[in-house]
Amino acid sequence: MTSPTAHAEAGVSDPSPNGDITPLRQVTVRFAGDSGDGMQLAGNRFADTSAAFGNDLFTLPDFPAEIRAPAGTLPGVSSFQIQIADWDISTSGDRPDCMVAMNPAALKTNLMDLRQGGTLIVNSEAFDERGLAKAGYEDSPLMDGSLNQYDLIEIPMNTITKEAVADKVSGRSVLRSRNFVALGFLAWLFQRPLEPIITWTESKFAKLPMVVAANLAALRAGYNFGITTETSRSIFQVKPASLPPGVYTSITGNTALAWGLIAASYCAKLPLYYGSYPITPASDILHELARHKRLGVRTFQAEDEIAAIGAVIGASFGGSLAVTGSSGPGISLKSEAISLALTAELPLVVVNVQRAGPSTGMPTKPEQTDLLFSLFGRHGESPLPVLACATPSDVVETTIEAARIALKYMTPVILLSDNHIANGSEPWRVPDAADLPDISVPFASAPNGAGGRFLPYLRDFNTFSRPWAIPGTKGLEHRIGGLEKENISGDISYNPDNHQLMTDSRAWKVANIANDIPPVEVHGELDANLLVLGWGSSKGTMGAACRNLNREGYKIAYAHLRYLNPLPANLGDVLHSYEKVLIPELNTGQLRYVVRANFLKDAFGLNKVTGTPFYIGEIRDRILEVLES
Amino acid sequence: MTSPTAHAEAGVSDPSPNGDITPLRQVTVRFAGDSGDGMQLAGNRFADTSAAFGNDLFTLPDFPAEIRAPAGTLPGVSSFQIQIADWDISTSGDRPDCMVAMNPAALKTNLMDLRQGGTLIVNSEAFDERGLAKAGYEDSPLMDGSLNQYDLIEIPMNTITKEAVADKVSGRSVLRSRNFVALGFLAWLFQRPLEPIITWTESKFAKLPMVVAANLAALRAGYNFGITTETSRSIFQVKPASLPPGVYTSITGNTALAWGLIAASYCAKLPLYYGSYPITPASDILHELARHKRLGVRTFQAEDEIAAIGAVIGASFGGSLAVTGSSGPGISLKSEAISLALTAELPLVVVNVQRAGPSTGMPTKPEQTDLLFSLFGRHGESPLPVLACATPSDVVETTIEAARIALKYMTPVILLSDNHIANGSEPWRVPDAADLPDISVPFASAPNGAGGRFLPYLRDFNTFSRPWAIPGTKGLEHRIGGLEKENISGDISYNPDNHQLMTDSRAWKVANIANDIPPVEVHGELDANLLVLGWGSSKGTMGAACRNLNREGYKIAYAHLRYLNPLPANLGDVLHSYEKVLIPELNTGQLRYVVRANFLKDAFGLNKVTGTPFYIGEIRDRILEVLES
Amino acid sequence: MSNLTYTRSDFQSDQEVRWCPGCGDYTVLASVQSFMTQMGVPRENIVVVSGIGCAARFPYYMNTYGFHTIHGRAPTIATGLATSRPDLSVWVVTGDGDALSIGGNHLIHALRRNVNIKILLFNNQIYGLTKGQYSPTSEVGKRTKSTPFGSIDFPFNPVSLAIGSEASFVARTLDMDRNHTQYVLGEAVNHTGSAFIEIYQNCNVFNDKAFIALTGRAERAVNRINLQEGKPVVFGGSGESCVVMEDGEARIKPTSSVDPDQILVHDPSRENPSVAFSISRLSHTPHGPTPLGVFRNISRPTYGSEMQQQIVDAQNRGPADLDALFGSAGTWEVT
Amino acid sequence: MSNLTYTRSDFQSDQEVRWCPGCGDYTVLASVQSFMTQMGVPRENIVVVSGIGCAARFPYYMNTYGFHTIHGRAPTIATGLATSRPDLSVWVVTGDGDALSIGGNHLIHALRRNVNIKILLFNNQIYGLTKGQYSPTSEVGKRTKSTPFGSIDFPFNPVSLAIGSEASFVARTLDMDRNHTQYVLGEAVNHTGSAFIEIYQNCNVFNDKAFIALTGRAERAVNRINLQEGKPVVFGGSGESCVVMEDGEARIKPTSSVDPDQILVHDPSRENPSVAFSISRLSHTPHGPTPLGVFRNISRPTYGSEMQQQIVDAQNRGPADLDALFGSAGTWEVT
Ligand SMILES: Cc1ncc(C[n+]2csc(CCOP(=O)(O)OP(=O)(O)O)c2C)c(N)n1
Ligand SMILES: Cc1ncc(C[n+]2csc(CCOP(=O)(O)OP(=O)(O)O)c2C)c(N)n1
Ligand code: SF4
Ligand code: SF4
Ligand SMILES: [Mg+2]
Ligand SMILES: [Mg+2]
Repeated sequence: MTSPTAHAEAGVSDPSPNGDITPLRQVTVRFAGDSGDGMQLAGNRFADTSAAFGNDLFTLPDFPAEIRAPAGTLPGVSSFQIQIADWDISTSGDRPDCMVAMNPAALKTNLMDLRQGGTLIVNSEAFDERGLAKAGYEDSPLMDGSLNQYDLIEIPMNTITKEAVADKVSGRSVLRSRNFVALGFLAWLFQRPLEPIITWTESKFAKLPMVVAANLAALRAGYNFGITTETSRSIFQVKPASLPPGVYTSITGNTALAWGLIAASYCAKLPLYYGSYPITPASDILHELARHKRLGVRTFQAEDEIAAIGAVIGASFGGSLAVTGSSGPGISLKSEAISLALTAELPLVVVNVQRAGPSTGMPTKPEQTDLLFSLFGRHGESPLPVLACATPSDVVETTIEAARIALKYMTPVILLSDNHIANGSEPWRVPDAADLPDISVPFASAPNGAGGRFLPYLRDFNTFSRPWAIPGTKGLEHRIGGLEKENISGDISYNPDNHQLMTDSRAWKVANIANDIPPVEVHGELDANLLVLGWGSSKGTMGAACRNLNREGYKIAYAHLRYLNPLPANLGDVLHSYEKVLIPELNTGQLRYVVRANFLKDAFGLNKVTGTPFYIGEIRDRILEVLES
Repeated sequence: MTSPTAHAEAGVSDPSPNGDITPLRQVTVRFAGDSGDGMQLAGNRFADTSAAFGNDLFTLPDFPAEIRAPAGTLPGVSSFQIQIADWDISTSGDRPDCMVAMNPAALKTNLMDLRQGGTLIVNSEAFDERGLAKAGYEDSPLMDGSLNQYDLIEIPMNTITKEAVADKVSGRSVLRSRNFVALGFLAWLFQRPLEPIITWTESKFAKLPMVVAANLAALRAGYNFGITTETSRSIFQVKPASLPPGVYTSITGNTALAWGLIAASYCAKLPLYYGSYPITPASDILHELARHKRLGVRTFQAEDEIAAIGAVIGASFGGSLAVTGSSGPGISLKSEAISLALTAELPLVVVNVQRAGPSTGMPTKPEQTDLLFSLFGRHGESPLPVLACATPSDVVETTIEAARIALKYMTPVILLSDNHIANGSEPWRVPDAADLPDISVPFASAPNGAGGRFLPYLRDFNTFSRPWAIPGTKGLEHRIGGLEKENISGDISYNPDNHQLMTDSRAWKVANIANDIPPVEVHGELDANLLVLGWGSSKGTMGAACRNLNREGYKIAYAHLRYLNPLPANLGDVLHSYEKVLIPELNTGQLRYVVRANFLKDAFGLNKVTGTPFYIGEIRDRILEVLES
Repeated sequence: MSNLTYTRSDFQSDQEVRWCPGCGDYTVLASVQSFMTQMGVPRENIVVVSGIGCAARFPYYMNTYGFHTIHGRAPTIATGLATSRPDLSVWVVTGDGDALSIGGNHLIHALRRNVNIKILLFNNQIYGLTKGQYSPTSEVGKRTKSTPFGSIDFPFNPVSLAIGSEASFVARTLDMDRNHTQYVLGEAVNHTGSAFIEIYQNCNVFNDKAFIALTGRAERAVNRINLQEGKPVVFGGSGESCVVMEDGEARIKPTSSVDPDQILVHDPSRENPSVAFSISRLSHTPHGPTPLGVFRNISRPTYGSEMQQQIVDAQNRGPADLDALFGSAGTWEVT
Repeated sequence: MSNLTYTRSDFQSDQEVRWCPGCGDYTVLASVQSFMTQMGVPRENIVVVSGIGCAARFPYYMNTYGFHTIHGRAPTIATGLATSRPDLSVWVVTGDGDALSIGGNHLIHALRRNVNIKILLFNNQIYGLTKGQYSPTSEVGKRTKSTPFGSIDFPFNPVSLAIGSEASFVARTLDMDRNHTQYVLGEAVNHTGSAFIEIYQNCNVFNDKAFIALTGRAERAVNRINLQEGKPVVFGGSGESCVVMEDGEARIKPTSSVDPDQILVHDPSRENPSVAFSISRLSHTPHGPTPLGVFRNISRPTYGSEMQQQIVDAQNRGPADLDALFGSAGTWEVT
């Protein structure tokens, strides 16, 4: 998502404390509260109404890693961040400009991210002795002056909620609508339309009219609290963005991956078979696909990751568009079977939603540490194509592309995503199904050898693919397997020259895909000294940092890789045409290693492994450092 | 094994057809026959008597890949090659100078390797109609002139055997001793002493005196056949080698690995626990270790490779020297668990006896294709040390070294071998156990934290290792696991900075081992333009090729890597001090990739993936090509 | 399909069969090939999937579709194939190491799911291909290359394990007995769902005569307990022995010592697997009287048909298309 | 060791326990901690090994040695530990997904080998940690995130599976019933070898009330079949129901309708597992009368002690050292 015009994407002008309306190009808001406080709901509604209003946006939830920690404790805090803008963005923002903290624990775990002078909205009634103790505060931060550097808004949300819903619900569920109070207040503060929220609430809780009534009463109470008590406060305004015209929907990376697979199955005219074993953060792909049996999707929750890939190799042999998905620990287990698919030359997409490793690591945190593992994580000479998604809105297209390559070249393809893409969401311009590419390939239907013999390893002249002959096709009965096969006939062969030939053929088949993918595109100031090169989920942040600097007059070019193997055919030339190359990645320098090995071109790195995405500022600072070096 | 003086290691002067004694520096002999013909036995006896005679030697068996193919067929052929020399060699030779073919199938599958003019000994009576048909010969090659270019010796082995054993055994077992006839003839041809063969036979078949008698009668009959019928023929003489003084034994790589592990356990003063699941070509390590319960070795044949490594991780946690071994497909399955051991920081040796891949590949053929897989075959940032054995006689030392690093640095270590090393054998100078290095490390015995707390991730200042506190130690009760751990305390931590710190610490710990290993040594002409760099089993061939060329006046330097991660500290400087670098490896260029990525130094490659080791001639030719380029 | 006329050679591929001479695998291959000529399924609809091992070479010799996969994973590949292509007849050929050691988990899951695959487990109580290590069905104390002092682990009883895994069809047969093998295959094919067939197979190279109690001329008559549906379980050359349920477990008695009404009448179709399980305990490693035949054969929905049914049901609830999917989470328009 | 005096807090680590409030795991933790105060094993000799899952967090909360490993593999790690260190008391804590889905193979092999480990399987019939997918013990038709139209696979009965895997000790208990849990733990510890204990554990977040038939005030009296060694199996508030072996299988009858002699007298020590297996079939997913207690408890050599014994035997045959090993294949001297 490149913006035609360059804007300042980081920082936001200070909201004036007693002005009228503060116009902003973009703003980042975070909702933080206990897991039971409904922060995901509030955040998502805020996103929806902003989308309907016409902003571009990007959201990112942060769930607690713990199971379901006791209410009010630090590990129980859940949050949801959203950036809204009047132009085309691709990140959930650096530091929030505005934050909601529903209790002391939420404040404690999130405050360090709020930018200086930012707006802080708290439920003042949650800062009682018990709440403070659970969060480990000795004194109330609302009293001790420690929040002086922020624009603090205290709202007695419990009271407001109770009053608003008094005649609608009773007992313990009274306070459940507190998140709607917060949401209402934010809707006022940012001048968001209530209509989309109301419609959603009515349909979501259609079967529970009391809940609808309570929530909407709370919503309005929050909105009115803004109008009545904060009249002197400046309110914020982020104008609609001028996105390319079209129909949009809000999509997370995991949903996009599931939809991308369904779309690929449509484009390939093949039934989709998805085999998986649940694992964070890939499980939601399985969940989403399992819902779409009407679209003919078969999902198989296997006993483990090996069984999952085994099943999809079987489905591929049988003629399905076969896909398995997992994350690091599970992908490790698939290594041996990927190698089988590779030598059996069967099409397969292997989705890896990367998370922080090694071993179990930090399952809910993103990292880009599986690049070298994707390239080299199999015994023997076993090259295969690797693609990486960049943002939620890019996932559908990248997924279709992965499937296209798998089918056309009869090979397993690794498709990388990560925790950040998987759970982040942004508007996605919905294509017409009819406009999607045709990626179908024909099955073999007749013998291809002398005397009516079928030769399963007689390769296509252009693609070097072997024919895909599926069981049920009369006359094409044949056997394949993991032992080395004789070229053309596919019979077992221990012949030395044949093994060399087959190894070379498999390598060449994959390398040749470089001629079937677009060259890497360079953006920004093409005649710069420095090229910033990225891959995967750092795209949004990297692009924003570079565009800002371009606007400020710095000469920087930047490019982003969707194809990690083979690399685009022009990449070597591009890299060598810049004096300096900087590669920001959430690992210790894996793409840098690949670039050095492939092109003997040195590169600067910006590497971090903290389980958090890049901030625009981090990339900006490093670029400036490299420029000066 | 570097030779102090340089000799011509390839080629052998033509044996003159009717001279008396042809002196040779080295000679390569191959025994080929049906799996049932006892070729391995004959080859091994020939090796033993040569060793006793004082030659240096290297042997390599080649078993049929097939189960036990029908007698007399091509897939049923088994062979055994041996090179003997009067100086220090490390290969089983290129093309044989002398070959025994017990039947037409053996001739057909082996003849192409025999050098022009070489000596070919056949059992003429096996070339009957049935035998020829099974091997797919239309006419007998003994008759049709196709063997004219060789020095053919036809021996009616069936008759000789029958006559020799007539009074000793009867029925179907009569012909069993044929291999001793062939062996006896070769003993005459190469003037080997019969004594070691006789002693061995007597002890091996001690319980079957008839078998001893029959075999020895056949042996003498073969020897006498040479004396009586071939009086005019020149016999060969390879003088004893001047090896460093000491006690020698003949050892295969797999046996050496098993013994190396037992030695490491002795040097570490820890019990050895070996968990494995059978797989070609690693199974023999398990078999050998299972015999040595008297030395306290525990072996565990697990249900699969995951269980095998799981068990040894458990044993490591409990304080054993823990080792697992497998080959490509099985190593793939261990990836997830290796990652656990890495983050739990437990010592472990993971042996990978490489074989041709991908997938099942060619299980009985060697390849060096698992280098990048060893370096990068795990999700997340998961660096670990990688060492490679070079020749059977180098294995014990390399194995002890792998264990030393694992224990000292509390890390899994990958130890690479391959099919060629595993089954090849050569003389190994036996050390005194008392002279072996002490590699023991102390267990933690007392709390290391304030207030008597035990801190499992409080690192040693020098090695960055954490303490190894084993269950049963009072007061050190602690918990470890695969989730990211807080530095020092080892508690679970999702803290971003901590994850960065721990990732860096793990990386630094491994990188720092470079200061604890010897620098790479350069041999040959140090001021040359070209450095030939190798690793693993290509050492012998590479060294031989380089030494020959040095002797011929070519300026070449050469070096060999035992440590693949971390690389020796001086390697970058060494590489950059040569204009050209050539890396021969049995893969498509994996060390070359590593060298380029690490040092931005280009290198020429000599790569082959045929499931066969390098020939000296291949390396020689490529060196000359590179020199001229 | 019943007018298919095949001969055995139609099921023989052009590959030379390469087991050791005398291996029991040859006989099973012949039995399966003969059986398939009668099975009524077109050759092109048959797929044989195997793992790794001597037995796992099987698909190469069958002129059907075939897939020689990786060690232990054949049931998973067959599961994906059978559930994505319910029109196929999917067979798994596996060994005692392949199925019960590395592949044990996939086996028990395929059985509990009742995937429509026919599993032929060639049990030779040894690892053949890797040249003779003990397997999870080898008897305690077995001396092999990896256990020179004798193995120390108690073996599985594959039939008990399958029954404990909720298998809907469980049988056992013998390599040498072609008729019995073909009878069992017939029952397996008539059964809808997963069928587990243990085949005692002689490895004459690494574990010769492991089943001599059932194949030896002298022994076999006394030791083969032939299970036949609806028939009292009597055995021995002249029916001199029988099986009764006593004190909650199947026991062998002299036929003459029991009231004929007491003799167990074999009923593999019992929903409750208790009796089938108990029968499986009459032998462990087969050195004495050993039951052969179909232990259990009940009907239960198959995984593949249920998967298919959910799709059909969903589609019957109304049409769906990609455009509708893309719009399903709510959309807005930018003009 | 009997003079060890521990209190529960000696077994509590300094880590805050972080399961969902109300989770059954808390109760089991308390039961185990209390039990261990009486076990007579020094704390430093106890190791708790777990895989991944909610239950698998267990070791962090125990002030013993602990190892939180990877998903499904705890039995393998425990096997290596227990067989290399027979002096330790090794415990495995696992879930229904961890032990029966990804880890099924290791479980059944650890059981057949009779490794001296105590396995606590927290069966909540759901994947808790990954937030609510169905598991291999979930009932057919279960609607979860991954099965919005209902699951279609037939679940395992963990007790049947364990018995089919040749387990020497098999028991079942309930999270809520601390006394029963501790009784079962006691039996397990007195048993030498592997002990398999299924613990029905309520996941109040993703699968609440799965065991209501056994925990509900109204239901529990009627449904808990309490197995007690040497006692006739009668149950129900006033013993109104009983179990008899009939027609080869365990069946429930009104106590009043049967001759008291006919009532099954529970004997977990029977070598033949048929009756234990049959008892396990009285319930599948526990929605009605369900047996609790020790199903099977026989003695068989443990893998670890046999491994140790082979070493001792070998060493008794004479001394060995490294120099002898190096010389064992014959040597020659070069001077
Ligand atoms: C992952 C992996 N581990 C180990 C092997 C080696 N291997 C091949 S077959 C086999 C066991 C064979 O035994 P079984 O399944 O009983 O078959 P059989 O040869 O006896 O027919 C083993 C261990 C392998 N090919 N792949
Ligand atoms: C190799 C691997 N695959 C998948 C996962 C994700 N995962 C963690 S726990 C779990 C299942 C948990 O279920 P269960 O064992 O029943 O434990 P519970 O949480 O219910 O106690 C899964 C699928 C993982 N951590 N590692
Ligand atoms: S090793 Fe045994 S099972 Fe394998 S082919 Fe030979 S006889 Fe048959
Ligand atoms: S998810 Fe379920 S099993 Fe896990 S801690 Fe929460 S209640 Fe317990
Ligand atoms: Mg076998
Ligand atoms: Mg569970």
